[in-house]
Amino acid sequence: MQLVYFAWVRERVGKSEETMQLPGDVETVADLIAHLVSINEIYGAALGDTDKIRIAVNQEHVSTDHPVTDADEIAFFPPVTGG
Amino acid sequence: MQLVYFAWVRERVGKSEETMQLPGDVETVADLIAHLVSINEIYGAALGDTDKIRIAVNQEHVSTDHPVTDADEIAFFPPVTGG
Amino acid sequence: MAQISVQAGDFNISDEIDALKGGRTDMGAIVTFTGTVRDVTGELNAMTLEHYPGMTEAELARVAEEAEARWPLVGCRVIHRYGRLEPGDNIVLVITMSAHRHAAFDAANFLMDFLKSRAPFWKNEETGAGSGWVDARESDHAALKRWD
Amino acid sequence: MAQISVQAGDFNISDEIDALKGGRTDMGAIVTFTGTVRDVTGELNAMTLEHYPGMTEAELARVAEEAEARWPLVGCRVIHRYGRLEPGDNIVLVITMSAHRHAAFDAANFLMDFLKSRAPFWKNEETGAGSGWVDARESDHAALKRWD
Repeated sequence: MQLVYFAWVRERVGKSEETMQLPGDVETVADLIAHLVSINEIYGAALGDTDKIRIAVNQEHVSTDHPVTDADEIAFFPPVTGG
Repeated sequence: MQLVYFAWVRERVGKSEETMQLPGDVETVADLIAHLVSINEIYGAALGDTDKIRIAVNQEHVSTDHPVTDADEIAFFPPVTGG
Repeated sequence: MAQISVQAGDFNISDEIDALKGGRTDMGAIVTFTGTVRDVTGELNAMTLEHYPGMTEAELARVAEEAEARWPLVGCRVIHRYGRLEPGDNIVLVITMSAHRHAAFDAANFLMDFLKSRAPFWKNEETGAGSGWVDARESDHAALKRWD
Repeated sequence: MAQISVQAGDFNISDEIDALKGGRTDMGAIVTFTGTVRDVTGELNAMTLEHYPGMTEAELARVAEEAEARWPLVGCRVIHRYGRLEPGDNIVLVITMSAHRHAAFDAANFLMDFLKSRAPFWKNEETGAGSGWVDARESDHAALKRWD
């Protein structure tokens, strides 16, 4: 799967994108966040407070119960502030 | 008083403005319309159907119970259709 | 203080926005409404707008003053044309500027509703079959009730 | 079918209206919303808009499609800039055209409400004290409920 990050999520993760193998026990966005946060405190600081982040899977807004597959592009970012 | 007419009211009266002495018994716009309609059928055709005309006294919209004086500019016109 | 123009000539929307901004940077929202001569059936040759000189400017200023009292505007501009216009031509321009987008939208919407039923203009349409005065629409009068 | 652009460069509102009209005369109402970089305190040096290439265009197209399904529009245009912008600069332009002015107003208002909470853009402000990400506003989220 392709992970992409924007704004302060990108700054905290320290990269704008990365490719990662989907772990076998990860079925939803919530599972994926829990997995990433368990890896180290960098992901914890970026993604740990799920109220403050928003998620898109394959460039569509989704909630944390959305399923994920290894073919997906999964984006994490703060609430949008354009316009 | 100065009387001014616009759009089809102007066309039916046959002039765009005229000066007239305010009759002594005319106190309101409604009185004035009744007076004009009594003069001849030209005013009758232009002003007789008061539901279809609008009035301004000294360039402000008023209703037919508004007072009139001999110093006033009194305008008769159809409902407006600008914009 | 709103700027009002009643004129025969056309206007350029970008130029009018720039002039109204005047280099200020404290608004975040600019709404414009442009009314154009509409020809739905393809039968309209032209339209002539008659107006009441003096009252027109006064009435537009009153409507704009009311909008400025209701919403926190940093700029307000109204231009209304008169005379002979052809299909697609501009008739009216309203510009509202505010720090808040809903204030700018609401004020422009209000200005148009009131202008439509208060500003002394009358449209006369020319078609191949002759010319005639456009009737006022009940919906324009009903639109005012939203702002009570 | 709405026309969507996500671009670094500026836009000219009059030119965009003319291009969208394309000589048509069957609309009577054109509404534009322009969002500009707002500097209330005089302390803002610049703002940088980050976006999500690909998703941005897709999301703006989805929002515009929804507006076109709800209102009888004859034209719809959305331009959103990204990159570094200075106070007073244009950020976003929405144009809606319709035979009916309330449809044009409502559609533009709707587009801005949804764009504000859906389009993947993030503002980073630079002041003399440093730079920081702009927080989302609860009022922008609340504005969506009007359209349920």
